[in-house]
Amino acid sequence: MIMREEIKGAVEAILFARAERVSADELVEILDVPLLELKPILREMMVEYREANRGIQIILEDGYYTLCSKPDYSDILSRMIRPVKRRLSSAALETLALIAYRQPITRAEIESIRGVKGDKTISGLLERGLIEEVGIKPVVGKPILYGTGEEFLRAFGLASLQELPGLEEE
Amino acid sequence: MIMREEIKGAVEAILFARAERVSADELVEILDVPLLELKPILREMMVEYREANRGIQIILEDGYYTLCSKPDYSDILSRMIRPVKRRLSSAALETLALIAYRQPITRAEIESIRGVKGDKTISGLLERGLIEEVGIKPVVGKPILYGTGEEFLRAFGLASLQELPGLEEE
Amino acid sequence: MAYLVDLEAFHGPLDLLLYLIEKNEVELDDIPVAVITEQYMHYLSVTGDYDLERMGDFLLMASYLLNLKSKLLLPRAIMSEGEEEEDPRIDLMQKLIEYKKYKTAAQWLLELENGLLPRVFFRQASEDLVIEEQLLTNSVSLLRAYRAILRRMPEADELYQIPDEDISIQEKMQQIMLALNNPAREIWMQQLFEGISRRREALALFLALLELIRLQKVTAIQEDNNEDIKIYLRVELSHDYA
Repeated sequence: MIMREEIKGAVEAILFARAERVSADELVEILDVPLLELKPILREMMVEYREANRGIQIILEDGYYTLCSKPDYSDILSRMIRPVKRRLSSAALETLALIAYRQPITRAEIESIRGVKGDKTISGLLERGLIEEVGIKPVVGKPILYGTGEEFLRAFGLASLQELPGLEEE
Repeated sequence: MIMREEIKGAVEAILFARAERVSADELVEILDVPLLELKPILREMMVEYREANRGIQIILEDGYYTLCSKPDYSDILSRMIRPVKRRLSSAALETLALIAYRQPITRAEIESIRGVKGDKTISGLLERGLIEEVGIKPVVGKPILYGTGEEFLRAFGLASLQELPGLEEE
Repeated sequence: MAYLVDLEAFHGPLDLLLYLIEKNEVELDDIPVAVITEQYMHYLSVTGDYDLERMGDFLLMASYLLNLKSKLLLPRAIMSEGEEEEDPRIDLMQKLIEYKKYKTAAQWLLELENGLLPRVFFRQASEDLVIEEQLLTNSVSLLRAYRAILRRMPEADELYQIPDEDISIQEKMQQIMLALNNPAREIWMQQLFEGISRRREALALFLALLELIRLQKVTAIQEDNNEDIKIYLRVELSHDYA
């Protein structure tokens, strides 16, 4: 029988090694520990990570657990992480912002708010996994609906979509 | 002045996010803490990671620090690397079938036979290693020729291309 | 020039308008389309940057502004209930406010990306832990997919067995001329196509016939709607065809 502390160690090892989100079900399967037993352990771990000597945390989003750095260290880390990725153009950022806040949204809606054509920008964002096709709008023409993709939270260092700064309405 | 516990958190965050070895000098530079002060903190951390509830550890090699999972969990981690089962879409299967039986073949030829555009399908198959670029067709436009890739035989459990089922109708 | 605007830095008419308004350089009633256009022409002549796509973007922007101006100049239509049509400036103002919201949000994203706002970092998945992908398929389903394609495209096999060079329209023209080398100097069109089973060959023959008609070497005459078409030789056979 695996001990409680060992389960914690195992969970940390799994989340670290996977480097991607892992569902509770998958943890149950890998660890062979019932969900009812695992859930409180995960909660306990999330609290323990709050201590000052820890630089990482577990975030829970949509039933998936992910290990990431604490926001307290964002300036230190952004200094360190070399910008290897291509910069996003301001057109891309604007389009992405629209999709992030208004998802699901069609290309026509994006274009009407931005006042310019955006096919190229959208396909660029799709290619990078920052957005994805999330459905079809049930109107004439059956336009594709876009939403943020898996890469979005990673690229902008957000623990969840709820962390997007609020848009104050004037 | 940054506190001892905060330094620990920062080191953990750095080693986590970097995902590769970091030298002591680099840590000194990033954290702006003298090496003499940093060394004992790192030693202390390495001891702390030995606790049962930790799944990761810091290893020191050649003056470089790396964060990695503990060997204690290697069997659990290997359980995690189980194959993810995925189905090929019918478009992908058709395209792959064409390439397998007609190789080498250009994209235009595939599209003309299937009667639909196939850029996405082809790039998906390329990404998975099921097909690869095998040459250039010496005609106007110099189109790329595709053939089956290394992954193809493995995925379909074939010892060689000769083992592809014959085309004669039953 | 009154307005020195770096046109390249702007992304669309709303972006440009927002900038001009915020700098208090223009009023919505008086958008300097001519000046902006002049500056753009100047920019083009100096840089020689004739990027068609960007020029298209500029045209779109200029026409948007012109449309707005014209709406402001024209007396507003009186609706049936006696209400006035909505002031286009109100619509534009709303658009600008909406656009500005997302421009700000885009700035946040940029700051998040660069760590200027508190953010978290994720670990790059290490290469040695690739999740293996197992395809739920087998070679039989592959064959089935291929057969399905073949059934849909009966011509497909043939298409690839005949090299393009095989059928030359020039040759087909010669063939038609030879077929007309009979005492009557005429032939039913259907006769020309006898024995041709391949679609590409039939097409080549037809194109050859059209070319001969264009060159006025032959004439095609259909006496009646239900009659077959007859091809007549118009020129004397040259030694090329004999």
